[in-house]
Amino acid sequence: MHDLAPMTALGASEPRTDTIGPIRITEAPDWALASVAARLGQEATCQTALRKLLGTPAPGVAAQASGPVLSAFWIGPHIWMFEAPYATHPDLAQQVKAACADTASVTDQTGAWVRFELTGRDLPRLMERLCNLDMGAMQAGHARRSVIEHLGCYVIRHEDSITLYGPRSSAQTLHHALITAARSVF
Amino acid sequence: MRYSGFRVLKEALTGHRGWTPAWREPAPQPHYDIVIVGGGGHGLATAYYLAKEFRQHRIAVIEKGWIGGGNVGRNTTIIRSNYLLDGNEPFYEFSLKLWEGLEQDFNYNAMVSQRGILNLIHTDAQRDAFTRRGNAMILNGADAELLSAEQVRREYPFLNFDDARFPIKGGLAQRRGGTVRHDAVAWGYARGADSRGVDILQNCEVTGFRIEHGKCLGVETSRGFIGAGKVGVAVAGSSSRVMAKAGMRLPIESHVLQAFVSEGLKPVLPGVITFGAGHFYCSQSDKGGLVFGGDIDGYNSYAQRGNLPVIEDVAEGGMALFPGLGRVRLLRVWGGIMDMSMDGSPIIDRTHVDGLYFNGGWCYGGFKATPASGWCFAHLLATGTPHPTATAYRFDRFERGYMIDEKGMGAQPNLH
Amino acid sequence: MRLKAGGQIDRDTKLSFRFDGKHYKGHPGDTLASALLANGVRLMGRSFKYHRPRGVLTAGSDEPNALVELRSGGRQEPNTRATVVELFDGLHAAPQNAWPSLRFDALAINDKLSNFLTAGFYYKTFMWPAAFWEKLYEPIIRRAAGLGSITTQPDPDPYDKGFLHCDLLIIGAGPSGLMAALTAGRAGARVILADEDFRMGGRLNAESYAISEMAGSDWAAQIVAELVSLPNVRLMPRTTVFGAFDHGIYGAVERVSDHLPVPQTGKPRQTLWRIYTRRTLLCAGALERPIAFANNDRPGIMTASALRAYVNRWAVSPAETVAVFTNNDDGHRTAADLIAKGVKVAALIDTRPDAPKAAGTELLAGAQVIDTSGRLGLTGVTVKLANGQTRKLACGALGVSGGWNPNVSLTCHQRGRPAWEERIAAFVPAGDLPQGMIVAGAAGGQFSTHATLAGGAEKAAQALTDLGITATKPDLPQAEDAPTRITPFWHVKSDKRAWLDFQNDVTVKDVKLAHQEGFRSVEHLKRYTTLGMATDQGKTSNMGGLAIMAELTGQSIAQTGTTMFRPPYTPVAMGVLAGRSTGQDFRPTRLTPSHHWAKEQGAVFVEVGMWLRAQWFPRKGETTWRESVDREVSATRASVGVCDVTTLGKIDVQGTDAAEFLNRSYCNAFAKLPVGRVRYGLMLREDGIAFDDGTAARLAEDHFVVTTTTANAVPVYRHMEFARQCLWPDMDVQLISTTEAWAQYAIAGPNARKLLQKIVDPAFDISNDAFPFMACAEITVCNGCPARLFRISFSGELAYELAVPTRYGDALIRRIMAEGAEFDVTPYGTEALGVMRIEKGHAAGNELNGQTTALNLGMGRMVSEKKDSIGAVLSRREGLSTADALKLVGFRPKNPQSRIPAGAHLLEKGAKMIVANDLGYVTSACYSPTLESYIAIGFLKNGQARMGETLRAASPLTGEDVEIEIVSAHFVDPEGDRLRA
Amino acid sequence: MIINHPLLGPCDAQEFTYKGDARLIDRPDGMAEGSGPAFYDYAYLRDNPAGEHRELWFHEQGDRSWLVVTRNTVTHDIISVELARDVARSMGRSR
Repeated sequence: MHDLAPMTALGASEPRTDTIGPIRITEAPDWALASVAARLGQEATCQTALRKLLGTPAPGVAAQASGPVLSAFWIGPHIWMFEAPYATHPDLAQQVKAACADTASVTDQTGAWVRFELTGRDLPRLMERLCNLDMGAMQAGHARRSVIEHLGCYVIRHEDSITLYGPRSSAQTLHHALITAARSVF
Repeated sequence: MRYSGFRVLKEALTGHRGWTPAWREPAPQPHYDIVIVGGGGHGLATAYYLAKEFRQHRIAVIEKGWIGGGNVGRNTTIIRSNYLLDGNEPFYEFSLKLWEGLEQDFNYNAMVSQRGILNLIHTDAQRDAFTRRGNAMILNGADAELLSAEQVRREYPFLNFDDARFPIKGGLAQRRGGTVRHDAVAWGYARGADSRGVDILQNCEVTGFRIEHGKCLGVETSRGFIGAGKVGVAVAGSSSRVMAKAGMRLPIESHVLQAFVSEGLKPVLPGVITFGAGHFYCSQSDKGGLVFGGDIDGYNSYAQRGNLPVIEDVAEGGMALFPGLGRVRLLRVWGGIMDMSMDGSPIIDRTHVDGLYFNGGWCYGGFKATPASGWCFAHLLATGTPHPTATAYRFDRFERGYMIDEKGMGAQPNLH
Repeated sequence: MRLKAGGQIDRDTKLSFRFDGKHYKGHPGDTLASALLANGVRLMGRSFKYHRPRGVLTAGSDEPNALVELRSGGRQEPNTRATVVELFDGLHAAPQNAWPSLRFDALAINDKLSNFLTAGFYYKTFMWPAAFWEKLYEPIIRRAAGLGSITTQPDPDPYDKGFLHCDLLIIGAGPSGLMAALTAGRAGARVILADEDFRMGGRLNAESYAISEMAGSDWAAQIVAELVSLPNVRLMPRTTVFGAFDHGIYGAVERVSDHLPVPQTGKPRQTLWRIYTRRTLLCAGALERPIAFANNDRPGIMTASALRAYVNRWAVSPAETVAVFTNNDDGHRTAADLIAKGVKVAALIDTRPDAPKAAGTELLAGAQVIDTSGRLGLTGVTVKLANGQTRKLACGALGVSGGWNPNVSLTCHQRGRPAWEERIAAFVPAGDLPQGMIVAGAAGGQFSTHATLAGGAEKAAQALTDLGITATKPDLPQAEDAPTRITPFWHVKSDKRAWLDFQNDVTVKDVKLAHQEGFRSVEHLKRYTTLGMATDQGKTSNMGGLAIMAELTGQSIAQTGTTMFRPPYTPVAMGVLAGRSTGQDFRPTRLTPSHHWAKEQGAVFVEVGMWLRAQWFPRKGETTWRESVDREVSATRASVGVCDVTTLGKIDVQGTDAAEFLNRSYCNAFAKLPVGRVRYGLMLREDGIAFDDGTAARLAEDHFVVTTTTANAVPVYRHMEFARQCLWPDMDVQLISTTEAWAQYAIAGPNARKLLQKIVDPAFDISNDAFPFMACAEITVCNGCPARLFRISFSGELAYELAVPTRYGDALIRRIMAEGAEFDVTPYGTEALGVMRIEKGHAAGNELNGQTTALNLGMGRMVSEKKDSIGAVLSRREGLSTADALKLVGFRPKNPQSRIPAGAHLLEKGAKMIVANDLGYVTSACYSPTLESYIAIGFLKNGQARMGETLRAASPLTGEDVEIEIVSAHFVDPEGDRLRA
Repeated sequence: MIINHPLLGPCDAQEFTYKGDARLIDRPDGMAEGSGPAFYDYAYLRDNPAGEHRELWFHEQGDRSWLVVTRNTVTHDIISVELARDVARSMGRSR
C-alpha cells in the first residue's frame, strides 16, 4: 500500500458532519467511482456485462440501482456511474473495465466528486432551496443531475436520505450552500 | 417651430396653445426618391441626414408601428466609443462626436450627458486587454483613461472593494461616454426630418419588395405600393424577416436582450459603470431610476420578453458589485429584439439587388451608433459609396475573412 | 382616527412606531398607513415633480402616493408603500423627496411654476450653451428628481431562493382564490396559494357583507384553516407572484422577515421562489380607479374602496366627515359602510343622473366634484350639482370610485393584450394568456362576491380536469350577487389641473398637450408625459390617461389600446433576485488540490475563472511581488520548481475511433501518434480562428487524455460533444471530463528528473532514453499510488507533469517538497509560470484571444491540408492569410530596464500616434530574470520579416513609449535543448 | 423555459447551453473541392425565422445530450424535442 495520506474534499483528514435542525449533512469520502460508457454498437453486450457485475440490471434513465456490492446510477445515454466503498474497491475502474472489456470505455471518477449524505426529516424542504428538481415527485431510486449553486450536481433519492455529488474542487462552496440553506429553513 | 427656453416661457404664458405637432401625419405619396424602411432611431437619423446633410429630397420613412418603438425606445441609453478594432473605433468615435453636437443640430434636448463610462478590471489579463483597447481608442482620436483600483474607489466608494469574489483591480474610463434620453433621440430626429420635408408614415407595414430585373422599384406596404428610387432597410431585430422578402439570408440571428430600471432614487451613481466579472452594467437616469442590463438570454427570439434566469444573473452581478443595492427595487423589466450578427459588428452596405440597401446587425450596441449609423447610411444611399468610417461594414467580410470580432467569440451570435 | 370598535387588529397590544420624527402607537394587524390614519396623519409624502402634498390613495400594493423611507443605514428602504408595510414595534420611517420638511417643502415652488413645467418641457429647452447641460441644468434636475434615497451601505440582511413545483398555482387568496384552493385542495392536487397580503381573504377582509351569514373575513379565516390542514396545499401569505415566464414558471417573492424589526439569525429577509406549475389560476382581483377632477390629489382623497377598507379592516377613518364621489354602484357601498360605522358622510356625489337611492346621507345625483380645498389635507370639496349650481361641502376625506379594473397584469407578461369589455367599462384578460393560465373572479371581470366564489370553484375544477384530476365543487356559500352598474366617467372638465398619475404629476392637461403635439399612440403618450411610469407602473393612472386620449382622438378605448404590462407586478428588491449569490458567494470557488498547503506557505492567490490559484509564494524578507517571482523563475531554471497545474481541463477520449476523432478535432495530425506519446494540439473554431490549445496523450490505442486551457475546459468539452453527437454520430468515441479527478503538478528544471526519481516507483524507468520528451505513461508513485506521468514542458525546462488521484494531491505536494529539499525545490505560482512561458514564447490566453489564427501564432503550417479538420477550410480565407498578417514575435527593450507595457501598440520610430501607423500590439510582457531584461511578445504585421528592426511600443494610455527590438519569441533555449535533456 | 427532454422529461432550460440553428449539424465535407462557399453558408448564414425554429441545445448540466428543439421564436412554445444524434443520423451523417 502506498504511503500518501488522502485529504477529504473539504480539506481535512476526517469527513465532516453538520446537524442543523432535523437535518444531518455528512461528507462521505469513502466511495470509489467509475464512469462506464458503452462503446458504439456494443450497448447490449455492455449492459449484459454490467448486469453481471452489478447483480442487477444497469439502471435505466434517471435511475439508480444497487446490487449486493456495487451500485450504479444513470448519467447519460448508455453511460453510468458505478459506486463502491473505496476501502474495498480502490481500483473500481479497473474492475469495471475488466468486466466490460472492449464493450465500454471506463474512466476513474473517484477524485472528481465530493459526496454528501443528507439525512433527516423534511429533506425536500432543504432541497427546494437548492435545486429545481421536483423532490416531491422524486421517488427513491431516482437519480438526476441538476444545478445547485451554479454547480452541476447529481442528486440521488433514497428511501430516507439523499446522496449528493458535486464537483470536488467546489466542495466548500457546495457545503456552504447546504449549510446556509438548512439554516434558512430550520 | 424652433424650440427654446423663450418659447417655453411664451407658451406657458399663453396657455400652450401655440405648440404644433412634432411631426405631420402625411398620406403616402406614390413615389419617393428614397424610402427608408424602419422608423427607429437609425431609420429616422438616416432620413434626417439625407435631407439635411446630403440635400436629398422626396424621402419617406415607413414604420410598421409607431416611431421609436423598437430598440431606440427600450435600451439602456449608453453612449461611448470604447472599441478596440480598427473597423469599429473610428465609426463609434464619429458617432460620439455627432452626439456631442446633436441637440443643437436638431433643436431637441435629448439630454446627452457625458457623465463618463467606466469598465472595471478584475484580472491582469483584463488589464492587458483594456490597455490595448484604451491605446487603440487614443490612436483613433478618442479619449481613454486607465484607473487604478484606488482611483476607482475614490470615484465609486460604495462598490464592493472589501468582500468581493472578483476584486476590482482598476478600470478603463472614457469620460466622454455617458447617457442620452433615448426616446428623445427618435423624436428629435423625426421632428428634424419632418421639418425638412421627410414623410414619416406610421402604421405602415412593408409586406414585400417589388424587384424587377435585379432592381428594386419600391415596397409593397399595408397602405399600398410605394415606389422608390432607392430603398434603405434599417429594421434592427426584424432584419432577417424583412430581407427574406427580398430573398436574402443574413449573417444575423435575432435574440432577446432584457433591460431593467429600478424605482427612482436620489442621485447615487455619477456615471455609467460596467462590471467586468459578471453580466451587469448600470447608470442612473435623470429621473432617478437605475437603468441596468446584462447578457442576452441566449436563444433566438422575437418575443420581446425574456426569462427569469437572466434577471437573476443580472441582479447577482449588481449585488456583487454594489452591495448597497439590496433594498433598491426593480421596477420594470423589458425585452427587445437584437439583430445579433456573426461577428458582433454591424453591416451598412448595398445588397445584390440594385437600389436596395441594408443597415443592421447592431447586436445590442445600436443605440450609441444611432447618429453615425444614420449619417453613414445616408452617405451610402446618397453617394453610392461607403462613408470612410464605415468601410469595414460589408456583407462580404464573412466570406472573405475580414470579420470585426471585438469579443473574439466567432460565428456564435449569442456570445457577442 | 380609530373607530371605537371593529377591525382586524389586536387592540390589546400596542406597537410603538415613529414617522417623520414623531412617535405614534398602533396595533398588530395595522399597516403603517392605517396606523398613521388612526393617528390623524394624512400627509405622508410629496409628489415627484410639483412636490404636492400626498396622502394615501389606496389600501394596497397599487399605492402611488404614500411612499416613505423605511428603516435606516444599510436597511434603509426607499419608496416603500406605507399601505403594505406591516406595522411592527419600533418601526421607523421617514418622509422622502421633501426638504427641509414634509410640511414645508422648498421645491413646492415647482407647483407655482407648473405652467412652465408641462409635459416634455425639458425637451425644448436647456440646450444652450451646450456645455451647461452637464454643468448646470442636469445637476439641478437630478437633485430635484429621484424619490427616496439609499445610504449605499451594504444591505446586511441575507436573502434566499428556492424552487417549488405544483399542479395548480393560485395567485390571490380572495374569495375566488380561496374557493379555488378549497376545490383543488380537497381533490388532492398539489396546490400553492399565494397572496401578497399578510392576511388571506383579499377584499373579504375589507368588506362588510356576509358570506353564509358570517363576516366575510371570518369565512375566509375558516377556509384558510381547512387549507392549512391539507398536506397537499401550501399557503404562502406575504408572497407576491410578480412575473409569468415561459412554460409555467412564475417568479414570486416571499417577504419572510419584513414584518420583523430584523430577520432572525440565519433567516432570510425575503425569498425568491421560482414556481413551476402545470396550471395557474389568476385570482388577483380588481383595482379601483379614480376619477380626474381639479385638485383631486390632496391628502384625504382616496379611492372609495380604500376608504371602505380602512373603516372595515382597520377601524380607521381618515376624517370625521367624509364624502364619496362615484360613477357606479360600488361607491354607494362605501357610503353605506361608512355610515354603518358611524362616520358622517357629507354627501354621496354620483355622476349618474339616474343614480340609485342612498340611505343615511344626501345623494347628489348627476353631480360632479369640480374643485377641492386644503393645503396639506382636504378640508372641503366644491360640487357642481345637476342643476348647474355649485355647492361647497366641508369634509376631511373623499372616497372616489371611477369603476374597477380587473388586475390583468400577469395575463399580459407574455405580451398578451387585454380586451375592452363594455359591461364593466374595463379591460379584461383576452385569449392569448400565458400557457396554462386561467383567470377567475374579479380579475376576469366577475365582480359580485357570488360570481367570484363560483368562478373560483369552477375554474379550479376546469384546470384539474385538464390535468386528469377529478374535482368535486364544494357547496357555494351564500353571498351578494349585485350586478355591476357603471356609467363610464373619466374626468371632470376643468381649466385647472386634474391629476391622472399622482406620483409623477401627470394631469389631464398634459395628455391634451401630448395629443396636440402628436404624441398620440399610447406608447408615445406614456413616454412623453411619463404617465404610468411611476413606482406603481400606472395601476391607478393608465386607464384614465388612455380614456382621455381616446376622447381626444375620437377613437374608442379599445382602439386606443394599452401600453405593455411588464414584470414585475410590483417592484422587487434587487437583493432577493440575487439571493445567496452575493459577496464572496457571488460565484462558486474552485480550490486546487494544493490549496491548503499553499495557504500554509503564505501564498498569494489569484482568481483564474472560478479557480483560486497560487500567484506567488512570498518568502520572508521579500518586499515586492517581483522579488518573489524572479526568485521562483531563477530557482526553477537553476534547479527545480513545482507548480499546481490541476486547473487545466482534462478530457478522457476513448473508443476505437478516438484517434480519428482527435484527428478531425485538431488542425494538426493525430491519427499516427504512438501509444505512450504526447502531442501538442491546436484546435480551431469552425470559422478558422484558433480556439484552444493543449496536449493529447495516447495511453492506449483506444484511449487519449486531452488537456485544454483552464479557461476553455467547458467550451472545448461542449464542442467535442457536439462533434461527436451531431457531426459524426457513428464514430465510436466516448468523452468524459476528468479535470477534477486528478491532481496534477508540473515539475520543471534541470533537477526535475532527479527529484521525480525519488517519488516514482522504481519499477518505472524515467531516464531520458526510456522516457524522452513528449512521453507519457501510467505509473505508480510513493509505493503504489496510481499516477500518470507526462513529459511535457510549458516552462521550456526539462519538465514533467505528474498526476495522482485528487485525494492524494495534498500529500503529493508535501512529498515533492520533502523529497526535493536537497534540490532546493521551489514552489512557483501563476506569475512565474507566466514569465517562463513568455521567455519560451508559448502562446496563452492573451494570444489565443479568439481573434488570432494559426498563421498569426506562427503555426500556420500545422493546419493540415491532408485531412478534414474543424476550421481548416475557413482558415484559408483571403482575409485570414494576407501577406502582411500579424505574426507572433518577441520584443526586447533597447534599455533592458524599460518596462514594455502589455497592450501597447507598435509603431515606427517617429511615426505619428495615429491608427494609420499602427503595426500591431504587445500581448504579454514581463521582466525576465533569466535575461535580466524586460521582454514581451505580441503580434506584428509581417513580423517574421522584421526581425532585428527597431520599433516603438507605445502606450499613450499609461504614458509609456519604449524603443524595442523585434526578436524571436523564443527568448530562452530556442533550440529546445533543455527540455530534451 | 422547460425543455421536454426525450429521455429525462421536463428539464429547466437553465441546465442547457444554446448553440443555434440545427443546420449546424449539416457540416459540409471539408475535403470536397471548392468547399469554401459551402462552409461560408454553413457557418454564417441563418434563416432566423420568426416562428418555428429547429435549434441545438446542449444539456450541459444534465446528461450531456445535444438536443434538437423545435421552438417558436415568437411565442417560445416548444413543439418537439429530439436527440440530436438521432437527427444527425436521419440526415445521413455517420462517421
